[in-house]
This record gives sequence, C-alpha cells and structure tokens, in this order.
Amino acid sequence: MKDEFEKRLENQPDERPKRQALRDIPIREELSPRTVRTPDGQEIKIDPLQDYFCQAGPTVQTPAYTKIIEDLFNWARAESLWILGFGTGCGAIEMRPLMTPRFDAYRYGIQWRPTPRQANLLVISGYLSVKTLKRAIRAYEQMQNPKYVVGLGSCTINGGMYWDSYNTIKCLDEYMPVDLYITGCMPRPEALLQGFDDLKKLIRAGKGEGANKYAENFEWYKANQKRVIKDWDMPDYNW
Amino acid sequence: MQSLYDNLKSLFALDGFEGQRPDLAFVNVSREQLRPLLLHLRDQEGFTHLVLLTAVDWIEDEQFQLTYLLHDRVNARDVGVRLMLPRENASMDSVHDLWPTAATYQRELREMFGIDFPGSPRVDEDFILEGWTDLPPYRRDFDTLEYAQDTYKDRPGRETRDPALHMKEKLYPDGGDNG
Amino acid sequence: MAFEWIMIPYSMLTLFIVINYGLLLTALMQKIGARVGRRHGIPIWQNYLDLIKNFGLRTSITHGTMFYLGPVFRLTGGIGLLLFVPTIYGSEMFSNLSFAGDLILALYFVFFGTLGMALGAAESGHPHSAIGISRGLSQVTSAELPFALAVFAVALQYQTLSVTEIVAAQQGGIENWTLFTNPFAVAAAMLSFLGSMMRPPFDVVLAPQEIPIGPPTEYHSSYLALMQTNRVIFPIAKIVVYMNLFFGGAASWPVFFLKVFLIYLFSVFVGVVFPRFRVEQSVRWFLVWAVPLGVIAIVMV
Amino acid sequence: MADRSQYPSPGPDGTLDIDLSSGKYLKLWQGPNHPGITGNMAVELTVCGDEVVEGKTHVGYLHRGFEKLMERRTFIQCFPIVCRICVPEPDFNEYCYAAAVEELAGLEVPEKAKWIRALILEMGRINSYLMYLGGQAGAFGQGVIGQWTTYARDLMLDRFEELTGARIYHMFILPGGVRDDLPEGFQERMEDTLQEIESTLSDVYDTMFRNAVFKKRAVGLGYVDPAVIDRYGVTGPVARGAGIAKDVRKDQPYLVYDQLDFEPVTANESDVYARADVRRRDLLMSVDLIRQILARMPRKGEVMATLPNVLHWKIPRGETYVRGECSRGEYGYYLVTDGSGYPRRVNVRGPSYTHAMALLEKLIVNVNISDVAGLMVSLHTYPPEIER
Repeated sequence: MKDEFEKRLENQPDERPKRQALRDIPIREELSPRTVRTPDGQEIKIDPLQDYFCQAGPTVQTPAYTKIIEDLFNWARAESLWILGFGTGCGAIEMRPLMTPRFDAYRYGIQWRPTPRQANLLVISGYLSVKTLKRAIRAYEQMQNPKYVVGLGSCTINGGMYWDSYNTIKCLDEYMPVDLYITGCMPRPEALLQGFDDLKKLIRAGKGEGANKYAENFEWYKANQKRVIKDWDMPDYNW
Repeated sequence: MQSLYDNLKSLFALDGFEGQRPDLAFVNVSREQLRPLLLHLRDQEGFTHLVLLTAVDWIEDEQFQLTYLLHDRVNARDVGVRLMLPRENASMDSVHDLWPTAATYQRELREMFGIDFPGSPRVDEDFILEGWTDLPPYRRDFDTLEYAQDTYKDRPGRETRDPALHMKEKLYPDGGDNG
Repeated sequence: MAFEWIMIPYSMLTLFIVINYGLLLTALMQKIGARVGRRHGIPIWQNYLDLIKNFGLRTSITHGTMFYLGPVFRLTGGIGLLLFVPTIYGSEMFSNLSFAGDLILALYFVFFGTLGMALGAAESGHPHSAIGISRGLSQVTSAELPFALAVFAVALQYQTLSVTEIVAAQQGGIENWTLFTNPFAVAAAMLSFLGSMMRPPFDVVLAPQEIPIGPPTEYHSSYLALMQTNRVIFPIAKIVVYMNLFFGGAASWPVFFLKVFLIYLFSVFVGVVFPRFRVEQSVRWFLVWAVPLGVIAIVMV
Repeated sequence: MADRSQYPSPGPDGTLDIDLSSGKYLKLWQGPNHPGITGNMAVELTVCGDEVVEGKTHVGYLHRGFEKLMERRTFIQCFPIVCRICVPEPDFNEYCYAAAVEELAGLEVPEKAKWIRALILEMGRINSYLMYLGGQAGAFGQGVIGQWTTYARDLMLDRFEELTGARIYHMFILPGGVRDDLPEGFQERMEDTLQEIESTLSDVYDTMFRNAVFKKRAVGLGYVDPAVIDRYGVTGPVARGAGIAKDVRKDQPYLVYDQLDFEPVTANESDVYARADVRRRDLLMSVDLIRQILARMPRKGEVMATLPNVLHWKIPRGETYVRGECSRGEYGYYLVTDGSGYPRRVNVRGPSYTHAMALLEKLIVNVNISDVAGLMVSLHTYPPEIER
C-alpha cells in the first residue's frame, strides 16, 4: 500500500488530457463576487469564496514531544473511535447491525457522532459518486487531526461493480488518505469488526498519520479532486 | 383492452396498438394528440395514476420515444402511450399540470436525455448529476466506459474480459462454434 | 460557619472523588440503558478514554472568545454548584464551602451553566447550535419553575435558606425526610429533575435526529473534553442538592453513592423507553403537571 | 399555531417569494450528512421560526447510472447488478428484472420457483418493515425500538444467509427461476424466526404504538389527502394508510399470490401513526403469508428453467412493464429490447421516486423542524431507488 502510494506520487495526476467540457458551469450566484449594502448604508464588495472562508491550508502536526505521552494518546485514540455517521453508500446498511445487539460495536469503544467536528474516523461505506465525494471531502477536512479513513467495500478499492460507471470514482486513496480497506460487496459485520480491530493496531503502533499525509501531499490530493469535481465552488481547504 | 382501443380509435387518430399482456397495452400517438388523449384517459377511462414517464433513445432512426405509462386502479390495467420525437434539440410540452409528479420525471429526462420541457417547474435545475459537463449520459452516443476511463484513475492490476470470448478460448481452444 | 483555608484542599478532594464517581456512574447508566436494548454497551472505563482522546487531539478550531468561555462557564456552573452545598452532612471535610444562604446560590448555579453554554454555542455560528439553544433555554426555564417553587416550599417549611440546616432538620429516621413531610414539593422537584437531565422525553435540546446535536455541534477536542467533564459533574452536583433537600442528605460516602445512584437511575429509568417531546409540548407539560404541584406544595406549608 | 401573516405569499405561478436577506428565514440543510435523513439524500429547508416554509429534496448522491450500465451488459450480466439498486430490499429488483426478461423472452418459470420467489419477497418485506419501525421510532427519539427490530432483522438475515448464502445482496432470483431449492429443515427454523419476530412485534406494539408521547408526536402529522393519491402517484402503505386498498398483490396477482388468502391492510387517518400501524399489520400479514407459502409449496419439482446459451442470448424486439408490491409501494421495471443481446433501455420505477420528491415537498410545508425526520421516515423513502 505504502510503496504503491509513493509510486503514484511520482506520476503527476494530470498526465492524461482532460476531456473537453461541452458546457461550462456558471458559479452559483450566492458565491459570485458582488457588492452589498451594509446596514449602515455603505457599499462593500465581497467575494464569498475569499472572504467567507479561512484560506489557510492544513499543517503537519508533530506528535507529542515525549514518546510515552504519544503512546498514551495513541492508545486512547485507538480505544475510542468516534465514527462520523455519514452513510455514503450501501455499506451504511451494515452499520445499523453493528450498533445493535448482535454485533455490539460499542463494546470496543466505537461510537457514532453526528458531527464531523467530534468524529475522528470517516467510514466511506461503499462507492462514492462525484456528488458525494464533494461532501465527503468537506466532512473529512472538518475533522480534527489525527483522523482516519476506512474504505469499505470493493467499490472503494477499484470501482468494483461500477468499474465502468460514469459517476463513481475508483480507488479512493487518490482523493483522501485511506488507512484501511475492508473488502467485500458488501462486507459482513464480522469483517467490519475485524477491520476496526486492525485499525486499532495501526493507531497504537503510531501509523495512523493520514491527516499529516494529507497535509504533506495537499497539492497532489487537490489536483486529483479538482480533476474529478468539475464544479469546484468551495475554498480549497474548508474547515 | 380491445374495447378500450375501439373506444379510443373513434376519438383519436392512433396508429398501432399492441396488447402486450391482457392488462397491458401500448398505443402510438402523435404529438398534438397526446395531451387530449391523456386527459381523456385520465378523466373518462379512469387511468388516473401516472406510473412512469421515460424515454428510449432510438439513435438509428434519429428519434426519442417517450412513454407515458398510465394505470387504471379500478380495473387493474395499464396502457402505455408512446410518442416519437425528433432527436436533435428535442423538446416536448410538459404535463406537470395533469400530474404534479410528472415534473420530477421531466427534470430527469431533461438532465439524462437532454429533452426540454418548457414550463415544467425547476426543470433546468440539477437533479441527479452535479456539474455535469458532458453529453446527457443516457443518450446512446455517450460512452460511459470511455468517459470513466479518461476521467477517473484506475487502480493498476484490474483486468476485465468479454465473457463470451473468454469462455470460447477456455472451452473451445480450437475455435469450435459454440453458438 | 467560618471560613478556613483547609476547606480548599478538602473541597478539591470532594471534587476529585465526585469526578471519578461521575465518570464511572455515567458509563454505568449507559450500560443500563444498553441492557434495555439487549446490548452490553460501552466498557465501564470508556469515559476516561474519551477524555484522554479528546485532550490528545492535536488541532482545535476557535470561533472567538465566547466560544472558549462557553465550556468554562458550564464547568463553573457544575463545580460551583457542587462546592457550595455540603456533600456529606456533618463531615468537616466534605461539607465544602457551604454557608448560610447557599440555597439561593445553588438555585443560581443550576441555571448558570446553561446560560454560559448559550453564549458560547451561539458564537460558533452553527444554525443547529442556535436552534438547540433556543429550545434549551425555553425548556430549562420551564423546568426550573417547579423546582424553584419546591425549593421555596422547603425553605418555608424549615424556615431556613441553609442547605446544611435543611439536612439537619431531616435527620433521625426516614420519616423525617422531605419526601414524606412534604411530598408535593418532592414530586414537583422530581418532575423538573427529569426535564433538566437531558434524557428522553426531554432531550429535544440535543435531539440527534433533528438538530445534531444541538448546542455542542461545533465543539471538539479540548472544548469537548471540558464539556464532558462537566457532563459528569453537573448531574451529580444537582443530585446532591436534591438529596440534601428532599432525601435527607448523606452522612457518609457509601450512603452518598447509593442515593446518587438511585436518584440518577430514576431519570434513566423514565427516559430509556420514551420518545422525545417537541419543545413546546414539553414546556406545556411542565406548566400543566409540575407547576401546580409546586404551588400546592407552597400552599400546604 | 404560528402567525401566518409573516409567511411568504405565493406568487401567481405558485412559487413563494422568499427574501432570505430579510432575516426572517433561515436555510437549513437536513442531510446528506445528518442522522435524521433516510439514507444519503438531503432536504433543503427554508424555516421561518420553528416551522418549515419550503422544502426541496436533493438526490443524486448515490447515482451509479444503473440504467446506462445495463445497456452495455448482456441479460445475464445485468442480473447480479440489479439488486444493488435498492439496498434494504434488493429482491424486488431481481424479481422484476427476471419477470420482465422472462416475459419478453417467452420463458416459462417452474411452479416451485414461483413459490420460492414469493417466499424470498415476503422475507425481504419483513426485513424492510423491521428496519422502518426502528427508523420511525428513532426519528422521534425512541432509540430502543431500533435495537429490538434490528436484532429481529438479523435473525431473518440468518434465514436469508442459509437460503441464499448472503446477508444483504442475495442474487437468488435470476431469469428462469431461482438458484436453488430450500435447504433441509428450513421450514422449522423459519418457524422459530417467525415466532421470535412476532414476540418482538408485540413488545414494539406495547412500547411504541401505545406510548402516549409517540402518539402525541405522530398522530395528525403529515396528512395525505386521499384525493391527491393518484395525482402524486402515491402507492403502497402511504396510499393504504389513506384508506385506499391498493395492493398489487391483490389487484394484479403475480407469482402465487392468487393462491394465498390475505386482505390488504388499510387505515383511514392517513397520518404518520396510521402509516406506521399499517406497516406493522402488513408485517404481521407477511409473517402469515410466509407460513402459508411454506405449507402449500410443492415439495419437489424443478426450480430453474433451461436457459438458452446465456452468452449468446438474444431477445426479440419488444417492451413491457412489470410491477410488484414492495414494502414501500409499487416497484416496477420498464424493459425495452431491440433484438440484440443487450437491453435497449431499462427504467426502474421505485415508489420513493414520487414519495420523496413531489409528495414530500408538498407535505413538508408548515411542519415543525422537529417533525421533518419523522415525516420523511413515515414516507419510507430509500434514495438509491430514486436515482439508481
């Protein structure tokens, strides 16, 4: 996985010619630059994409300075995985059984949080259509470092059944740093539990540095994302 | 169904009537006749339920086929009203005032086939796709495989085969006929 | 009673005990709720892990000063409430900084955290937070009303505003408890207790299916850790007040643990199988059922 | 009730003129990342105070272009992907597709295969309803119901696994019949599962349907006028909850439903509570139907017709529409063939298509924000079948 990632870093993402667009997408009018009249009557120019969002990119966060502290933190991170409750695909249907009596994932410190701010594990449950990819990227960038991504199902690995579909991406790790893949269509809850267990091992070993990987290769990821998302009407890094 | 056809035949100029099943038939109608026919079916004949409205792309003879499928709940029978439409800059008059739900179907057709329905609410908004810059994807001349290959990046190591050829060379290496 | 410096380390000790007990008790309550759903639920030490994890997150985003202060205020509400009422009756060590008029102060602190939270969450600018705050303030206000009435009833009944003296008046046998001497006040107070515990049917403030998850939507990493700490202190502090006012206080730690557990269990027990009220429904419910009880309590004294 | 005067006045074309800068309105997105949304879709709410002034459904987050993909797959290659169209109840895709292909190709399905198909469909219906009950209670904050029903669903998934080898995507009903016969002792184990489900349902009835708070929330919410049922293409439990006994299994019996005795379940209140109750009773009816099927099914016989060489399978030109009554309403496949080895056009007609778009946008107006989730769940919409 690692060396393959390095390999793909070599060849820049835009080595293939882009398909020429048959029509251009107008920017949504609430995002287009305009002049507004403030309550006290003066006219001001605003460019929402510039003014409304913080433009700072992600930064590489160094671990805690002493190893023992970092190990303690890693252990705690591994034992309390908060999953963002975002069912991006059909894999979400097996999330319900995970939270219920048969396979009770709460026993392993796995909980579901409704807001990306508090979650630190993003489960991409199955194929990602381009429209959802946009939202998934936003959700991922709003999560706090350290954060982890688990790709679920064959369709996140190489497209799976939808290898020739015009609307779903293939190989998810082009667009966000994936720590772990769980194969299957769809993976059984036992497979999910096993996958989470392996993820815990990774985190405890200090290998769950996806957020820093994202920060290091930020341009590469952005280039890949913008190649796929034709109407990029959001700031480059929205947190 | 035959009685229904005779009934309609007396009122509208229909060409062609295929009884697919005892409870399902298709009629062809011209563009002018469509709206009165739908109104008649809905109000007189009891076909009150618009099951679906979809299109078929007959690219060989440069035509779109629109199919309005109506359902008669009382007698449990369906009739599909077929209508041929020239293919380039195709446009059709909207029926969202007869069935409010038709607006949704027309939005989808507008997006997926590029058939315009002037006057249909929110018909020009994105429905399923977002920021789509290519041909309407459900047209026959849009090649989804080609699009996927030069838009998304494949993970190396995946190979796909045409099952017929693959089995042929596996089972009949001497190229025997397996038809 | 007079102030002495030794009180400060003593009350810190109280705080320490209460925090640990609260962390374990909250997890235990979650396990009890999970048992109803035929699950095992989280491990008993899960809350510690979550705390460490949230403190250990590397990045955090601020939305301004009040956003910082929100959790601080909330924590202050919890700790203040705990520290100004005697935890263990009669013990020099654990009666904290209680003084003659502490009942009024307690009443104030119960509300304080919510207000601070409102200020902080409002600055986060998330619409869900704003909606949650408006719901929360209206519901807490209507839930406080019967509690205040019940407190006044008790104060009238014992002719004092000092929690210590109220507890003292209830000693000597279970029949002296306010629970039996003034049942209406206790009933009103327990109803309002349900409303202030953020459990169904009165958890419309958090309401994961409607406005996930209400005021704390934007809070993360160490802010969230602060709020978690408060989330374990505040209920227990509140329960201490209830215990002292209505259930004869606690003369030793085992009694304290037992009574707190039972009172807490009451809200969980009610909450575990109920859907949630809409906010106007819950307000109406308090005004129709709880407030008259409080009025009766005052009248009967 | 809020003061209606502050609401926007509908213009001549029926559209509301909402001035967002007036500060009276707030745009609130429910979804796609929201626990109170069914699946992966979004509702764009414009709220005024605590009430919704306008709601727009946004779908397309799950679009995979099945109808396009099937145009470049042979008839037998289409069979494994159709079930992916609707996740919680995939079997109806398999049945409708198989039935459409059989009708156009003139295939005759063996008798026993029909019974097994009906069995599979009813089992899938039970799963879908169990999931719905949990969601409906959860949308009103009663999480424990979801725990119980999902556990019961797991039991039914075990039966599925035993029969088809898969939990979610069974790929069991293929053109010409079904993949396999029932395993040994299946009937007894199914009977145990059914009894477990019935006991769970009685618990659910006591805690959910007789709960005062649940009634307070659900009764009177989301009224669907029976007069607009057909205009909006409403089918299934939503229509039956409005007092219209509309059930494809009864009106146009497919498979073996003409040999089973049952009556469509209806209610008249046409609100969230009535719909939930209709689904609960319909679920009990499915339990009874499964018992009937297992009792009357022929013991032995073929389960698969002989297909032509599927690699060179050409179907003459034709078009047809096949429908079935799934747990949400009428599920249909419109299949057009042109004499080649590939379908010319496949169109999937999912009930959510009309429920989630036109109907929801109509019902959601003047609803309290807290009730949006409950209302949406009560329409029982599954996004994948809207956008395919």
